[in-house]
Amino acid sequence: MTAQRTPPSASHGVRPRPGDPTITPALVAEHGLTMDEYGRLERMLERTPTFTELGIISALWSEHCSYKHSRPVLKTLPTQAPWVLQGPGENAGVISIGDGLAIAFKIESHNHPSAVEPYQGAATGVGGILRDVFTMGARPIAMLNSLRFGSLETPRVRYLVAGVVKGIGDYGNCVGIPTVAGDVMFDPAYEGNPLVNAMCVGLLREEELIRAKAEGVGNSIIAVGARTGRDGIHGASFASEDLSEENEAKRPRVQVGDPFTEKLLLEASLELIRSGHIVAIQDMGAAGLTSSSAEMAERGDVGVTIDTTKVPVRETGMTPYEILLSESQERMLVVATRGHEAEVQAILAKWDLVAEVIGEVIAEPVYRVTEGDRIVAEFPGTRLVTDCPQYHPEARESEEAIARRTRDVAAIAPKGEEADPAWTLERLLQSPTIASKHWIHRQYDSTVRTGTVSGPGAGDAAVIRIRGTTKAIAVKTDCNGRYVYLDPRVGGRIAVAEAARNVACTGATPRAITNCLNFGNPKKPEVFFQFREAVYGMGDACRALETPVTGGNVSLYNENPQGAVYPTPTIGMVGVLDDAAHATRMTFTTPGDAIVLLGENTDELGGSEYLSWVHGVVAGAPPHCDLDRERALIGTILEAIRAGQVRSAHDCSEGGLAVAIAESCMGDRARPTGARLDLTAWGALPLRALLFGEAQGRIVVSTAHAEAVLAIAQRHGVPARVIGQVTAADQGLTIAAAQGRCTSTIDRLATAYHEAIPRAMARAAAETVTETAGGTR
Amino acid sequence: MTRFTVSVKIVPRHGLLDPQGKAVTDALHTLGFASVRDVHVGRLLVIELEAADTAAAQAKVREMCERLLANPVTEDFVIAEIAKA
Amino acid sequence: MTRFTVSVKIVPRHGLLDPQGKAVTDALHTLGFASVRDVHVGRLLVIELEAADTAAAQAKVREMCERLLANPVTEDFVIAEIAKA
Amino acid sequence: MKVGVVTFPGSNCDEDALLAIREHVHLEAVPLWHKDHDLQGVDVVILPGGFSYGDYLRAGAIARFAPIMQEIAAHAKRGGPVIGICNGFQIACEAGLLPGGLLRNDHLQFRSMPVTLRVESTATVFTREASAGALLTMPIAHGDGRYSADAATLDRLEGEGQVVFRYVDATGHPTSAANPNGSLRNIAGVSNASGTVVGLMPHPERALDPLLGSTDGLVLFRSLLALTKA
Ligand SMILES: Nc1ncnc2c1ncn2[C@@H]1O[C@H](COP(=O)(O)OP(=O)(O)O)[C@@H](O)[C@H]1O
Ligand SMILES: [Mg+2]
Repeated sequence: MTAQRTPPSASHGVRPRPGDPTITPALVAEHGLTMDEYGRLERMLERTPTFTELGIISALWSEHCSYKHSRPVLKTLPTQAPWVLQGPGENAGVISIGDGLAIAFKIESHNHPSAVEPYQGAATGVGGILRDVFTMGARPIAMLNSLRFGSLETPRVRYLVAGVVKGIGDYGNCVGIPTVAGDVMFDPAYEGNPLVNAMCVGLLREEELIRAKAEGVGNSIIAVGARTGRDGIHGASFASEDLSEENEAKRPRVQVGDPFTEKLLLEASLELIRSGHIVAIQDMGAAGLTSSSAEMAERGDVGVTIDTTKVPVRETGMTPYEILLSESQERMLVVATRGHEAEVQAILAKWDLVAEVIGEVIAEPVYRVTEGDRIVAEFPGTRLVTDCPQYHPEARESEEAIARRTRDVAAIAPKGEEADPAWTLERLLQSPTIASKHWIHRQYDSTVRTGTVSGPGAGDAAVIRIRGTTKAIAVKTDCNGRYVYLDPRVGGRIAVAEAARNVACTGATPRAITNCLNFGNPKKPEVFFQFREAVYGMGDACRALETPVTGGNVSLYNENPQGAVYPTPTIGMVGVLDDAAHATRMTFTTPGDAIVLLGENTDELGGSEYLSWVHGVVAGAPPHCDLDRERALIGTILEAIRAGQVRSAHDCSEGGLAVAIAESCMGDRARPTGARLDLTAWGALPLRALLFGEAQGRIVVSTAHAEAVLAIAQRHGVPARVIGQVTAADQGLTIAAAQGRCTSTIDRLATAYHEAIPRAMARAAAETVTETAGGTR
Repeated sequence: MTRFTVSVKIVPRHGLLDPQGKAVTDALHTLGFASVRDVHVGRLLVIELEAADTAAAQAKVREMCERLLANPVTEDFVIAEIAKA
Repeated sequence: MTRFTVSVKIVPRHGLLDPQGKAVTDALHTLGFASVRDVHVGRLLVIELEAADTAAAQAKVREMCERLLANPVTEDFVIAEIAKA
Repeated sequence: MKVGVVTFPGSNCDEDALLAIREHVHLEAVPLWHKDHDLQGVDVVILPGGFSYGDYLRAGAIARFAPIMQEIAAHAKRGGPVIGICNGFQIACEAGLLPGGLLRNDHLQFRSMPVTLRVESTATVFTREASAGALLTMPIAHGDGRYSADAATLDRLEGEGQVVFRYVDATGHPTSAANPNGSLRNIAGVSNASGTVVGLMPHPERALDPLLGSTDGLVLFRSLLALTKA
């Protein structure tokens, strides 16, 4: 404690609440504030804070709200383009897609809550990101999810997978938003600390865009939606700590989601925004009422006053501290034009929801909380959130990462079985990271809203048509954390490049990204190094591909007792197709079509799924990522698709060329084809690098007009070659290479690919009953 | 070994949001059952098992609840009834 | 008026498949609880209400079950317990 | 002719149903609000999919008490056409407009996928333009779709031609592998005795546009056009 402190009652009329704990160093530490930070708080107030004030600041200065470790690095990301209507800083980013229409989108993590309670943790993650999008005035039209788990061989992981998937499905299905795409990877690095990132995409008319900016002195602040209970108090600070055993005891009470209320809130909010009675609206997300009110005040540069006795509560005897920090779900904060409160309440009542005036926008530049007549918290100024400490942590690459990256992986001897490359291919297709995610997404309603042109598993990205136009958007999440771990800068680039390539393979021009930066403890130099370099890498790619960053989320302290998870900057990419009829899928359709490879095969095995899954080795330099070439490749595929010359397009990612070809043959199990490939042109490459290496910048295309595709590629300066032909399924898959041959039946490949995850999860069904008492779904 | 029938009640943990209970309460009010104060919706499990005696049956079922049947984070359980079958 | 807590068990109508019961049985076996013969899973409703006396509370809850809480086509209900709160 | 689509709290396919009627069969379609007692003079009622009242307690259990349901029951009693899709089917069963009930899928999971249906009866208002035995592909998306009734009821339904759709495989056989939820006798849709009320779990309104992969749902809505001519 600093020396010259004035008792709170001496100034400002702020008095400690009877019954509240007194501030001690231990209490400060429990709130996750350092003594330096506490000193800053005292200087800001010019007195000792009250317990309520300590709680408020502990939430606002948590990483989750303040970005105190990450902001300077994030500032380096490109955020502008002519089509960007709203960049970072709002509930969600917004881009124009022409015709007066815009897309709002954002991704967010719910990693820690999902580790503790997978079903509710994932469900409430979906709820939160939905609110971020519809509070921009956008109607949600699609959901995505990006998941990382430990090895599917362990029962706990299977339990997590079952619960997370059911939680995501139940919530989105009930609200009626199709879940259309995502990505899932399994690696022991995520054991104990799964990543659950949810993305929402919404559609709005440009003029309906609304921002979460409190304005207009005298306007009313209204709490809307569900009542406030004692759920998840201090979730924001909790999300900013390691998930270690000591913290287990601090576990906040889990938040329970109510998608039914969310659906009502969605309809009511959109009606409210269109009514013209409100000037701002924001989700009460992490740190609930505290962060939503402080952020809205800061954006509008106005003061606010809130009376906690006016907040509709679910439980009796709640203190201001609890009401301010509760993370009860399905709540919103609205600023209504003075005199229009009754209209706001009427709209909410139509949807059977409550709306109570709890405060006011004031001219005086303060953030004030009262409990009836008693002032329980008061901060000077309007910059509570950004007036936080900023850190520039030390960054140093870990010796282990360097050692792994520089290991000569070519020296790893093939296993005996690999003499038959078909063995290796089938084995890779069974890797849960590569295998079909059908077991997951068949639990997601992907067709509600009748807009899904290409749903989960059908193409490299999902395609959603935009009604009333010929347009469609394509969306996808991606990130290979293993690459980022081995080389953060390259890995960051690849995450963006792969997401862009996936979107382009459907025929959409990549337009912008949102991102969710899942990293470990930033106070560790090796983690901060990963963070900084990965963000730089993302920035490189976003600039090169003209896909600016419109928002995102930082999730730090993703650690388990073994250390940090792989650095995982998940990218959520949005692209636009001018003509939905061009939407292209990944599977071969027509025997006789030529198979063209766009891009070049290389001798790069580093960081591959092959090394990890077949040899248990995570090492080597991840593949090169030449952004100019990626850009040219995207130009090529888009031109070829728009010219009507492409029957299918699928990028090469985990598992390399052989896996991409196999997926194109039997990804659609109901309509399989075969293929005959000749790769003898790459006689100099080791067979396993040719088949399973993960060289970037490659797309497998099937076409009836190979010459036309080759000509387009040549114009863009992209290497391209006919490598084979689509055949009937009963012809199987044959790949001839200079150093060997790979032949298999489509049935064997399909069994390996489609049944790996269902088989593993059948074990989960016999281990866990992920039913919750409340759930009837 | 004797055959026992053990009933277990599993209910949402007190203080957690119980949206289902709330929906049922509201529906009952709409139907005119104004005297209803609150409703909680949980699960009832009836387990038939072999055990040496009542105490053993109870101990087994308690273990099942802790390991599998109830979610320790969101639910409370009560072993409500043990009867010889 | 007195406050009562009434528990209602709602179970799948006899003869209909109880997939939850089967799933729980299988899971218990996998976890090594070999002595489990069978499990039935039903819904448990705990209703808090005001009533003049036990008989009135019971009658009210019976009416609720018939009108809303149980589906006569697929479910059976039993009023299991009535306690003064 | 005018078609009404009910919005219950938690309905989420109401908009899809309205668009289906307006854009694909070019009839007038109006939303009906659950709290109203006004059918706005509609000739046909659609109970759309979704999660009315969050599916809490039982799918459809609470929705059947909505004020509008009294009017819909009266409309059905007068012989007015009603179709319940997915959650609408569940509501219609709960309300006693259709026999049987829909229970949790036997595998306990939500299922979203295309299914193949065989038309079992063309003696309903919604299938008269279809041919008996025709195979239709459309999506399902539900967690509680296991059609159940006692054996006597099932026999009666079969005997009276009230089984309207069955889940079948690509060759038209009602195998257990083709049954996505454990429905008894692979029943995907049923009707009342007069064929004026139909319920089905699959979503015909999601199978109207070639861009979305199937137009097989059209026949249900086109069948309504015969009403206009009659
Ligand atoms: N969690 C998920 N939810 C929905 N769809 C998913 C999920 N995971 C993967 N998918 C879908 O499966 C397909 C393959 O995904 P992925 O293996 O990530 O492709 P790629 O390797 O081209 O990035 C895509 O259509 C993707 O949208
Ligand atoms: Mg992938």
